[in-house]
Amino acid sequence: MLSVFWGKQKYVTIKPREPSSGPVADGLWTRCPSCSSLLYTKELTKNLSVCDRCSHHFRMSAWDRVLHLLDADSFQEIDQDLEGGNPLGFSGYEQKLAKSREKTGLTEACLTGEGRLSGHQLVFGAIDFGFIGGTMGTVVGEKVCRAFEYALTKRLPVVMVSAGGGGARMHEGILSLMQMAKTSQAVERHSQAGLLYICVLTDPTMGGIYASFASLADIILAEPQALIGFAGPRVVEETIRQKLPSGFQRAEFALNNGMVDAIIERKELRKVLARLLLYHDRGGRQLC
Amino acid sequence: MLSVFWGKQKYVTIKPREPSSGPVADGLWTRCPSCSSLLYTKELTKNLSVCDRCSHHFRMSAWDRVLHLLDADSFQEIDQDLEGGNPLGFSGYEQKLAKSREKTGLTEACLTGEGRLSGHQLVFGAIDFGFIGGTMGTVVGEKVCRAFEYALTKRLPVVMVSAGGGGARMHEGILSLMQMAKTSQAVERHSQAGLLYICVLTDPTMGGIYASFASLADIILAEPQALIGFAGPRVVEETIRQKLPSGFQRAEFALNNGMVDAIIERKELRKVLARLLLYHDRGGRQLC
Amino acid sequence: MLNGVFEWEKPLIELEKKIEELRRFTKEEGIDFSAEIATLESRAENLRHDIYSRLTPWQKVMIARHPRRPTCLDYIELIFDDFFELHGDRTIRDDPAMVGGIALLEGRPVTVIGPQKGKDTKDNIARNFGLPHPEGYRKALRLMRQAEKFRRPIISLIDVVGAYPGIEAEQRGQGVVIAENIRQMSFLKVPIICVVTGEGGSGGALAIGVGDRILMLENAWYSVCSPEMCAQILWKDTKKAEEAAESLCLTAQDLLAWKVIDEIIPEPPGGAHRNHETVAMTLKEALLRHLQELEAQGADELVAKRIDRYRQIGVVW
Amino acid sequence: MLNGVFEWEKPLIELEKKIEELRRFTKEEGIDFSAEIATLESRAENLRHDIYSRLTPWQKVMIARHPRRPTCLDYIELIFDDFFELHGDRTIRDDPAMVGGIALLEGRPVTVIGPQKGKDTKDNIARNFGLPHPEGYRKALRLMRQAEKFRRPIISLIDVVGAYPGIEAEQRGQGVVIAENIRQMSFLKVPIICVVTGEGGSGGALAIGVGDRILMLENAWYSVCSPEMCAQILWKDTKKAEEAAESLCLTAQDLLAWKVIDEIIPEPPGGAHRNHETVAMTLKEALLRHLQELEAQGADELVAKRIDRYRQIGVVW
Ligand SMILES: [Zn+2]
Ligand SMILES: [Zn+2]
Repeated sequence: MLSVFWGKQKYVTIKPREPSSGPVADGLWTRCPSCSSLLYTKELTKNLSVCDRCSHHFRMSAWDRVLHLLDADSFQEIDQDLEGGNPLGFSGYEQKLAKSREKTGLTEACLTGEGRLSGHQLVFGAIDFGFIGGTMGTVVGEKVCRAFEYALTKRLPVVMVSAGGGGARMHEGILSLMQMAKTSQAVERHSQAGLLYICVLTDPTMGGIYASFASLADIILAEPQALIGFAGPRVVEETIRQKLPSGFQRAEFALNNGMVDAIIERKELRKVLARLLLYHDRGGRQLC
Repeated sequence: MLSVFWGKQKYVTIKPREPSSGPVADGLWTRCPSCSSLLYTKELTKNLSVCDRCSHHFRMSAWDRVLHLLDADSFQEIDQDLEGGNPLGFSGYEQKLAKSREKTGLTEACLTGEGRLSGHQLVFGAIDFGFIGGTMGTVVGEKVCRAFEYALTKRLPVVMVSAGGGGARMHEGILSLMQMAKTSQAVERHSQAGLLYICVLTDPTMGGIYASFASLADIILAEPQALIGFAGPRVVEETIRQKLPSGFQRAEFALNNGMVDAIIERKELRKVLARLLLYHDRGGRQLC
Repeated sequence: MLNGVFEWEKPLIELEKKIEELRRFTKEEGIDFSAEIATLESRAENLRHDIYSRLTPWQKVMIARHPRRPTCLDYIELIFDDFFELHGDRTIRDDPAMVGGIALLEGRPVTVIGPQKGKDTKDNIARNFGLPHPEGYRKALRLMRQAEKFRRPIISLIDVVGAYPGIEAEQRGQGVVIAENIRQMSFLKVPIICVVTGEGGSGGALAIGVGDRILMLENAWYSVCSPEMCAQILWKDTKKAEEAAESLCLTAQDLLAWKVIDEIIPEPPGGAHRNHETVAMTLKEALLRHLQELEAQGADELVAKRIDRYRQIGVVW
Repeated sequence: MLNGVFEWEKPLIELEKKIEELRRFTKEEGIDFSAEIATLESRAENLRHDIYSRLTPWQKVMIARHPRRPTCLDYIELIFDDFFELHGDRTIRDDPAMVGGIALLEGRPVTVIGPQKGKDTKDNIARNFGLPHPEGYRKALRLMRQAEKFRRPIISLIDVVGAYPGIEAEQRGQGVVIAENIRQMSFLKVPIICVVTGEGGSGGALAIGVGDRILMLENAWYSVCSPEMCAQILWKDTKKAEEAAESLCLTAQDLLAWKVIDEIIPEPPGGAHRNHETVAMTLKEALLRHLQELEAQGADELVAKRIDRYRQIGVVW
């Protein structure tokens, strides 16, 4: 029944550019916002964008996540041509989209595809913070949805790396909000088939992304110090009119509050994911 | 499969005595433990054992619950001949049982049967605090279980009035504990058939009774000021070595903490139960 | 807004006052002003139509927030024959910002849930201005699951600017509970009718807003977040809320065009707060009509159609 | 008890020390004591058998509480090839008094849960002396439901004197969460093996103790409550705990006779704390054996038999 939607799309179609890579900083040197060390950008990139002095985890682009986590040359992007417009006619939105496309080389804030992680076939998705703060508009919602539907059809596990700053994308109004329902339902249909979904919460995972598909994983991992929550810290501070406790909405806070299964350092992430995929490979084979 | 157990019982069989009635006090006058008023016992009984000065709800015997809540002459007791022994050979237990039987006219702490409430056919059960503190041993567990199984067979709703001070009955050790599993399972089998179960938490509902069938009702009502909890207040006080906040583990505390659907004064209880039964009668008829 | 009167309706209010005065004169002094009254009444009629048919999005937001606008419990009182409120999330707290229970709609049992704003300052503080904590959403979910067990339809009355953004709410997983509600509500095997009666803001509204029919009152608003928050996030200036309201396409008319909602429930001229009974009866009629349609469907069909409804949003525009 | 040595084993410990000394003499001084050593060893053997085959219930309670007795994480470390701990109840807190996660048992994935006592004072404070709050039980339930989704067997390692009796624990519904765990565990469609490894006290143990096989270590105890609490409730005197231990029939041998448990896992002489590896390997063998039997059954058969098992308790004795 759902397959009728696969062909039915009025998106403008463009080709994605060559993948960009490297951490947020462009220069030769990058200053660590946590310990203020001046880091040689090339070294930082080699170190998975983690400060080797204080272990601060810099944000990573969606393509860098693919390069870091998936087996070399195993990733096949899906739905790369999906591109949205400006449904509400929100002033300035088209320019914003154009700038983000140029900056990131992505058509939208979400990158999805099929690949392998330590030999385990899976569907992989990553949100790119560089694209309008990694917010979820209709195309991101649609791509997340299709990734889970693709995984359901091929009976594959899903690993998502989420980093959506503002959560839902304001510029698409109610249509953005509805993506929370759409993606949550896609996750649940995948889950009802007994398939595994692991989500890695990276800095930042907030609002509409946190309150939908990112929270509904079987296993939820988080990177150290990642900001995780529903309401933004500034909104909370203005509402309660008092200073926020230190560490508020950080991954460690979420772990203590029971919202996260484990905090994993980036350099361990690939190994941990491989272990978890292995556990579920065997279980699936033996009993299904 | 479960019917094999119905005939298989090695309980000693005795006939129950005539129902006793009246509030806990026996004399002509009863002092209210809450406002210290001296109340004429006959008047107190007529007032459903509620103090007319301060509204303190006295404990009620299981038979008085039947007289109060069910339509006149509609109650047919079931399993009244079930009686337990002293499986662990716990010293002094037989005498305790004998004394409780004499005092309450019941064979055990639980009274169950079929009856009508404002015309609604149902299975009704009540725990009698006067019988070893209304604790749950194997016979209480068995009777609760059979009540739910009886209701399942006849597709009837269940209303339970729980008042088990110590929760599980020490004197039957592990066998008492296992009644928590047995009764919880009986409740769930009844529930899976789409049938209604309402529990009225009366003073006191603690320990093993609270942590099993009493907590698993679709709708949980409580009498004002009833003590409701898992660990006894003295145990909590000794563990944390500080004074308990006033109102701790009272019905109002449970309501604020989200554990109870509503607190209902005794004089309203029959009417409220009738309304709730009505809601579910109609739903059942229209849609099942 | 002064004494519940908006700036833009002042000419009308003054006209109405004048008509009232002339009527009193006619009665008390015996002078006949009927011709003048007729003229003024026709002018008022035109003005009323003029004002209320051309409300800006921001004006609608204002009307949706009117302190005398009917609350969830008002609608429950006016629409249903009987209501028994059920409390608690069975986990941590009973949240007074969310109410729910079993009600009779023309004699048939339904489960009703909804955020509850206060009637006055004291009530508002007790009800946290109608901003639910995670336990409020958890209570709503518990009652919806109960409804599913007993095959009762669910009616969700939505009037919430957003889920409460506080420290404890974040600690107790506001995001997780919203996701969980959305997920479970999507697959409940009973008819669900959601009505945006006032404000519909963000995940805090959607957490009780996944259904088979989404109705919306004429002057309600529903969007990804409140205009204030949108202005704050995009332009770092809450004073640009009016501009944000324009940009967000948050009116019932907009949402009907997007097929995000199914029907607009008309309000009396001037807004629902002018006449609680009229809007409640209009809503009741709509509820009965949609319920009848939904109950003709099997549970599996219901769920499949519900999922498809959301699956479509954003695919075609 | 002094330095982890019980009063009643002192004669044996002294004898063992003497043998050790004679051995050293033989080695260091070259004097041959082999005949004396043989005599003493045979005497020690007899004494050991004498003491440990006739332990009183209270002595077993003491052994079950030995500070060096293996904890849940010790067993996990010794029995499984790999273990990934999962945290949190997704509601309010991660309870360090309850651990759980996915482990490999001879290469096959299982879900393991269990209360965790501390290894020293600091650890004990962090882990609340292994007394779980409601969120601990909720975490365990979450992991068990996850196991059900992925058809993983569940292994519950029970060592808990009871659910924590504190103000917040009561506020957050200790009773409700225990009932909910019992109810849901009863109907999970995967094999569940419960092992009482140390203490099994009250609803706090049963909340993770409903299963298809209930195993129990030789010196573990399991009852409706701790001997101390029984003495307190019945005789208002915790000093009568030893008497209560006698009355409660709480040993593995008693429970096997009642058919409440299925098998006793033997401990090395002197108790599990004397040799973690041995007891862990014995337990591992039993787990594998029972798992093989259970996995031959279909999910529905499994649940039906599980329910019948509890249905029988107390019907016939
Ligand atoms: Zn650094
Ligand atoms: Zn009184």
